[in-house]
Amino acid sequence: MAEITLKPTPCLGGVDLRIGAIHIQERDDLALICVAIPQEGEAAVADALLSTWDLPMPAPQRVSTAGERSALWGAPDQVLLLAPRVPERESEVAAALDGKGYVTDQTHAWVILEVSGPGVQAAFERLVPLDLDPDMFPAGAAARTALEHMAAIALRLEAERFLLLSASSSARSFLHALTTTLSWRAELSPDG
Amino acid sequence: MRVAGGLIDRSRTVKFQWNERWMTGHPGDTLASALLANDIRLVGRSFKYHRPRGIFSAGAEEPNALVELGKGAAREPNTRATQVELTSGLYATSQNHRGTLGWDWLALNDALAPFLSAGFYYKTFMWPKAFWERIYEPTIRAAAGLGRLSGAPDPDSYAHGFLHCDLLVIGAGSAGLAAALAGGRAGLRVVLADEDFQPGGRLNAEQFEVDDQPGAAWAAETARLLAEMPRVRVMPRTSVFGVYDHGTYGALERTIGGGPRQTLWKIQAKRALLAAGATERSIAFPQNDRPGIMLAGAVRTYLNRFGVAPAGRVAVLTNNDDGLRTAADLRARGIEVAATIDTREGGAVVATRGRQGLREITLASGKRVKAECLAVSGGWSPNVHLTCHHRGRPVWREDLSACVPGGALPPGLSVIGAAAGTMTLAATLREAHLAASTVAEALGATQGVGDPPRASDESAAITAFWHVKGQGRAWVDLQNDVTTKDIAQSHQEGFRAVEHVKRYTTLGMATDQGKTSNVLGLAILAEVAGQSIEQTGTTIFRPPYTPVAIGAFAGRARGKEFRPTRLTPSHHWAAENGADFVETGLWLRAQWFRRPGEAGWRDSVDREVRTVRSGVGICDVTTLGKIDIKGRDAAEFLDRVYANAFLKLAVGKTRYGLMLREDGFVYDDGTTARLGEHHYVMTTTTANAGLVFQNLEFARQCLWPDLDVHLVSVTDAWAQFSVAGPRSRALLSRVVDARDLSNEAFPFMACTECTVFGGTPARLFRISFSGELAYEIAVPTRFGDSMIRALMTAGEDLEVAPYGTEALGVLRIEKGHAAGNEINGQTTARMLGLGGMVSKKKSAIGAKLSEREEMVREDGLSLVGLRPVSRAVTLTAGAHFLAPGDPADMAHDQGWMTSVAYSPELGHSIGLGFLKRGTERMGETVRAYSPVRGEDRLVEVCSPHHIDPEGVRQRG
Amino acid sequence: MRFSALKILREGLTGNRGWTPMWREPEPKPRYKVLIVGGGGHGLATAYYLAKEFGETDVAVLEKGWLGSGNIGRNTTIIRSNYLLEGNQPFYEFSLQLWEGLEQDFNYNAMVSQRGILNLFHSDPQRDAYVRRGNAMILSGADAVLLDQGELRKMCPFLDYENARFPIQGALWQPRGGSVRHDAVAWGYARGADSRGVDILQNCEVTGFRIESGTLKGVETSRGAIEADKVVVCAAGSSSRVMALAGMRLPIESHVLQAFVSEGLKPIIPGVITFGAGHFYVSQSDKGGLVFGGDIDGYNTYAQRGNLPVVQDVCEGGMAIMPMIGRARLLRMWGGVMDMSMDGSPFIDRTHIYGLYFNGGWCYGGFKATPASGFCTAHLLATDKPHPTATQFRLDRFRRGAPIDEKGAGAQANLH
Amino acid sequence: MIINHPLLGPRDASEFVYKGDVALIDRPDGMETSLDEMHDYLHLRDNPAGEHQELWYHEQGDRSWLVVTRNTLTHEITNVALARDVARARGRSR
Ligand SMILES: Cc1cc2nc3c(=O)[nH]c(=O)nc-3n(C[C@H](O)[C@H](O)[C@H](O)COP(=O)(O)OP(=O)(O)OC[C@H]3O[C@@H](n4cnc5c(N)ncnc54)[C@H](O)[C@@H]3O)c2cc1C
Ligand SMILES: NC(=O)c1ccc[n+]([C@@H]2O[C@H](COP(=O)([O-])OP(=O)(O)OC[C@H]3O[C@@H](n4cnc5c(N)ncnc54)[C@H](O)[C@@H]3O)[C@@H](O)[C@H]2O)c1
Ligand SMILES: Cc1cc2nc3c(=O)[nH]c(=O)nc-3n(C[C@H](O)[C@H](O)[C@H](O)COP(=O)(O)O)c2cc1C
Ligand SMILES: [Zn+2]
Repeated sequence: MAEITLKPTPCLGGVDLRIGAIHIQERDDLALICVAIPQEGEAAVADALLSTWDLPMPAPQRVSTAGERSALWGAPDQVLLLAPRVPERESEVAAALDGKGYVTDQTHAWVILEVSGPGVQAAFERLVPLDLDPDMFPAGAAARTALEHMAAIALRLEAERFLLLSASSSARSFLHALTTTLSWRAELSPDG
Repeated sequence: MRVAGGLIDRSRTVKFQWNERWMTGHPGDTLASALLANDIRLVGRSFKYHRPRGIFSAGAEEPNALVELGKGAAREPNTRATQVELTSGLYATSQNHRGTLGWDWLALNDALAPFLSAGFYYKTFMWPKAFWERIYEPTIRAAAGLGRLSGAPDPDSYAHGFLHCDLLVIGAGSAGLAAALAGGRAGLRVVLADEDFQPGGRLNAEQFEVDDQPGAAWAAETARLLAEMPRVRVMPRTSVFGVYDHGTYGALERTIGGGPRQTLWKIQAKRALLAAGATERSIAFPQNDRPGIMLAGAVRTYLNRFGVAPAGRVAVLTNNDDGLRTAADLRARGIEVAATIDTREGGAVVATRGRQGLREITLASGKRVKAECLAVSGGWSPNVHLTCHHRGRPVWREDLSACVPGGALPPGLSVIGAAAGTMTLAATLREAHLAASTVAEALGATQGVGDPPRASDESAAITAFWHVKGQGRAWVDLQNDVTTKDIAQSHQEGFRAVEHVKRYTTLGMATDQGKTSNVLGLAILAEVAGQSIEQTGTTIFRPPYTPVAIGAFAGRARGKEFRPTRLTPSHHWAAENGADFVETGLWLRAQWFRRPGEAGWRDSVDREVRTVRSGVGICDVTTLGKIDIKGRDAAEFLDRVYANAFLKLAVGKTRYGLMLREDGFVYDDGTTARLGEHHYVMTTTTANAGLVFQNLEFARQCLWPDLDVHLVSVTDAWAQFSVAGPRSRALLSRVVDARDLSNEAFPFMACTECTVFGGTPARLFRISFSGELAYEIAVPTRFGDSMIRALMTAGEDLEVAPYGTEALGVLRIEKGHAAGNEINGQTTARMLGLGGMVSKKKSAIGAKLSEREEMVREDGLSLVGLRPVSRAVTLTAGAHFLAPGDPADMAHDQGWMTSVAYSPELGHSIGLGFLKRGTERMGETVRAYSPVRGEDRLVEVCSPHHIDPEGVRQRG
Repeated sequence: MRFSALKILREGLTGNRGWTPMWREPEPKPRYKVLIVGGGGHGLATAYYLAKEFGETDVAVLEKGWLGSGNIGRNTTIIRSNYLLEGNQPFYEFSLQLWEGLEQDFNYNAMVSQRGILNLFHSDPQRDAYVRRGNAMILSGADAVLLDQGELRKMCPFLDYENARFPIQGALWQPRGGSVRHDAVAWGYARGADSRGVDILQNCEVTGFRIESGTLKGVETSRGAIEADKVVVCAAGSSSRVMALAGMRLPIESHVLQAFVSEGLKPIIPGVITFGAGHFYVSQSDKGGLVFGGDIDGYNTYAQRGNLPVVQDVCEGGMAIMPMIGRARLLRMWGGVMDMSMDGSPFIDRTHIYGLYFNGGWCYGGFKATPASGFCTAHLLATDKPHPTATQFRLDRFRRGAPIDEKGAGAQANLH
Repeated sequence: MIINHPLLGPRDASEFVYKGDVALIDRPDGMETSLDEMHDYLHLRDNPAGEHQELWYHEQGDRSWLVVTRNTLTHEITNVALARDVARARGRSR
């Protein structure tokens, strides 16, 4: 069956749309790799991340970034690495860690949307339960939460630019929640 | 009628309909002020006696002027006209009358009032017994109730929102505005919410001055200043309805100009100041409920804020100085004040006339005075409601004749202004300013707060006066028609605790929650009981402060969006290929795939089953929970959470695992595969995926915190397909790259990581739910759609076909595999015939308690197969088993049918079930009795493994 | 005083001056044969049946607040006997039968309204489970009807058949189920017990037990010590607190259940409707309010109040099946403290302390049980044997491995 | 209700799942455990009116189990800790 090769389909077909002043774009170019930190292995993992990619271990609810790679705090014994998607990403990370952490590719468990434009933070008041005040949640902050009964990770790239991650299986419902929120915002405040 | 002045925009006219009549008002009007401007006095009917009623107040406390707003599906019953912002085209009708508003047949109740006193219904309607449901109750119900729901789905949308602030100020009257201003200047994040569309509170209703400006102008100016502060958010039309734990406040915003109809905000506030003002109350005197009898403060509101006089001739009845201001303000506008009756000078009203609108009052002296409006002030009750939402009780203050916040307030909440019992303006402004400054200081704000606004204190002296004794009924609760006599009778019958009085008389239980009547009722009860108001106590306030639409609480979680929908990776392909979908938990799964020419679902399912039994079929099984388990101690961990042994599972092997709850009942089952030295992947049932994960986390963090084991849920990461049937190996050999799939090289229960179709990573398991030679193959989710298409292409000549959940069910029932119908949380391993799997050599979760005496009884239930004695008969699930000849009752119940299917291979209906001593009863005939379905069948007990009992096929 | 239409007529004509107190307000006596701790539904019903059925009138009910202030006064009033398991079903059917004759029995109109209860189902497995349950009901003498979607539509045209996330396929209907005016139940039992000589002592909190070598001698209360031969604790949400005074730990946690009532509406909902794919059940009160509820908040509490997430969850459930209620307004929300047991089923049993009995673990379903619970508790007190319909409500059932777990949720109180 | 997560700060309780008394950490492991011990561990509760230490799982967050000290009469929370630390402090290990 050499003639068949499998092609990946973006969870939301690579959605790219504007609602009012706000832009939603599926980021199907990113990989998400979970690194579990063994008991008493935090220093070793931190070391590996730093020496291989210059990535400091992120503090809780924060993202550390080096070049095109970022590390998100996931749990007390877990870091999530976000990097451009290439097929060998998981093995690259595994090689870098060389057994110091347990590596699991989570790319396909999540859909990633980038949401940007004036008024995003205000629009998110009707969607995201987190306190997104820039003092509390500056660029480089990331947190897991739930919205409209769906698990989500919100990551702030800039003042008005966020990544939202949610489960790939319910990506459509997630997008629906997001677009409704943004259209309300557009109706209530057309200029963002 | 309109008089000069007010905050309405007279340059524009707004047209609206009242009871099908077009009328006009102005922007800035409420429906109530516009009705009064149009000289409408009769607006509604009371609950019990259907007494004619008019507008009584000018705010949230309104008991009488409830209307149906809008028409068709948008009809909104019980809407307080006093809070409805007048908009162009607004459509409102009166409610709760049979016949017209003016001629209501149910007003007959009023004539029967002596027989309808408090609690009369508890003492009658008992004979004849059968009449209650058939006659009495339907009659009572039809008469009761207020407005009508449309019966159609609410056409609007509602949002939920989340706000976080340092300081929440509830109410934007003088107190709230001054507090928000100080907080805003200090640099705090402030939310200022007011349920009115116009900030200012009483300042808009009075002729006071602040900072040498008219109060209303100061309020408007201050609101504008606040709106310009970047960290302050001014929220008009937003009522804070409830105080929940740890600084969470519920607030409802009515949005205008687009977006959702309403937004339900959860406000998380470090501190809150309640500046909710006070509510005026009435005085009980005979026939005090007529249209035209209004609160004195409301009369001022209509006059000063809306430029409306409720009538041309107004009398004033008051027990305090505030009421006297009504007379003064009326006179200032040239309205005739027919009488000013001050109870402190011995004045009283002893009778009134005018059935559909007040015409005349009789004074204590016997003098009759013509008046179309009587403005009554019995004093003001601070709006303490929100301070009681944590079940605190207010305290009585004799000097104010009012309850003020007391006891333990919700943490973080303080009270200012009239809500705190500070009844005069200058004092309120100072108090508010100080309170906000204190908050700012406590939260570490460093900017200055400025000076408090200046004003002078008005006089607010009061001497309690509650009711005028005399002939005729004197109303306390206008909406629910509770009179002073009802309260007395309640006491007489032993209902003496204030909460008993409430429940027996329904005092304060109407849509206004007794905002104007509770304190009056208490005072009357105290008098009847011969005790102080303090001893009498109050009933408890509960959220919401004002009623909130159910739709708003639900937000957008309705219709198809009630819960998220999870789609399998092959969903689109399945939809293109004739699938019907079924909800399994949050997932939508293909139930079967229709093909042209198939008459019904059974045809499709039978075909799919046959395909798996004789060829090869594919089913998307992504929905099963998948958990990657990694770590040095992963094996040890698994051995503790599964009842059967897991320590010795070799790399490349898969094992069926039985998971018990700690109480020894079966929790979940699935397979766990060992993909590497420290790497396992566990599958769970679709339904329990989340719960199992949670329990495993509990075990890992709380029970054995030092085991090195890590869990990652990968359910959504892998698209997993079952490839089942004798030709499955042939198909997969074309799919999997460079791997020998022969029985020797890749035997039953083998597993491996591999690649497919020239390089896509995959996981392959040789496991079987159908009992056939079968595999499950997983690829990363985004490849799932491509994968199903590729599998179908690759297997075309093998006549591969997809199968759905229904065929999956048939296959497993034929094989006697337990699933959700059998593993329902009440099942032991023994019942499933898996008792032997529970290892006695370790103390795995659930092992110990699975040994309890009643769970190991010899005569317990066990899983059996069933087939109809008469093979043509169809079995249905849920039937109970009875021994033939036994009576059909609980005492002779012997179990039940859990699952059924039509077996295309056997050509008849088959079932699984739990039967007492089942395993010993093979070949026996029992009754499968299902009276709710009208069925009674004879079935033969057999092995649950209807097909291939030795399991030869899956190993082949 | 006997209540009747005639009596009302007479009183109405004479200014309603002749009504007398429904119960006395006696001082506690130093000693009673039987003390009942808790003046809620179960305590009062126990007193009533002790006096009426077993001739025992040397009884006092000790209530720490005003009678009926506990869960009897704050529940959503649903009665039904649509249980599945043999430990439960006959008991609840017995209770339903007692409801059916209650008003005539105690001459008080508690408005037992058998307008039916519908349990909606949304999937085939759920239908099968309801068939099994319906059959169990019929086997124990109750009534049950399986409705398909068409039949259900006729009864409830307003349900969301077209657009529901979890399609409404049909319902299990118990026509004899319904609702009752909850407060009136407490009042009716209190009046019936009082008139037979039982002392109802309000504002009388039990603060301790007198136990001598394993035998109960009496109780301490906020109104003084009282001696007794037998004491039964019917303290519902306070069960653990009261039994702790006797040194006992129970398989019970206290949790809050919230309930809600809307503003009054003209009749729109027949009987009781229960959502099968979310947490929501509703009926309409005689006054017109939609009385509804859902799941417990889920954390231990004695606070009689809950939080917003559950309010939202319940309203979501309501909107999911009947989107017409979107514009009905929620008028009041409150909470009651539930005695959640480890299997969701109750206890009516002796304890290891001679003379001390326990009635509790009713979770959110004890209102419907009130008559039978009172009857069976009275039976146990009077005969020292469990009533035939209540033989499995034993405190040792977990030790023996015989939980009565209708939901199959296992030994975690907040999952029932 | 707001739970002040020791690592993540204040979070709404709706992100969490409740389990019950912290004593559920003290599972009697080992083969010599008696049925009665296991029964009591699993079924009996102090169920106090007042301070209660209880287990919450941050399902919509970092999946940590927490031990929350909360008053069951007022809902006041006085302490929140990672359950893993509490478990270790209570002597649990492997
Ligand atoms: C919101 C809600 C909805 C419900 N819905 C339903 C329903 O629809 N159907 C249904 O069947 N059930 C329902 N229930 C459950 C039902 O209300 C209870 O199971 C039942 O009322 C409990 O029995 P009771 O009436 O005796 O309890 P309670 O009325 O709570 O009586 C216990 C009494 O004991 C008193 N007490 C406590 N401690 C002491 C002490 N130390 N000394 C003296 N007295 C003490 C209390 O003050 C209280 O009055 C609901 C409960 C709630 C809270
Ligand atoms: N003499 C008296 O007896 C008397 C009585 C009442 C008020 N007053 C006058 O009013 C001044 C007090 O002003 P104040 O600011 O305290 O009260 P206020 O009545 O002026 O303002 C209260 C505001 O709170 C709003 N509100 C109430 N509950 C709310 C809720 N739950 N959510 C949102 N908004 C809510 C109201 O809509 C109103 O605008 C006094 O100083 C006095 O001048 C006098
Ligand atoms: C079946 C039922 C119907 C109710 N109807 C109303 C009502 O119409 N109006 C109202 O104010 N409260 C109503 N309530 C709520 C009570 O006022 C009260 O909140 C509840 O009994 C709990 O008591 P508590 O709030 O005093 O703690 C109702 C309660 C129940 C149980
Ligand atoms: Zn929601």
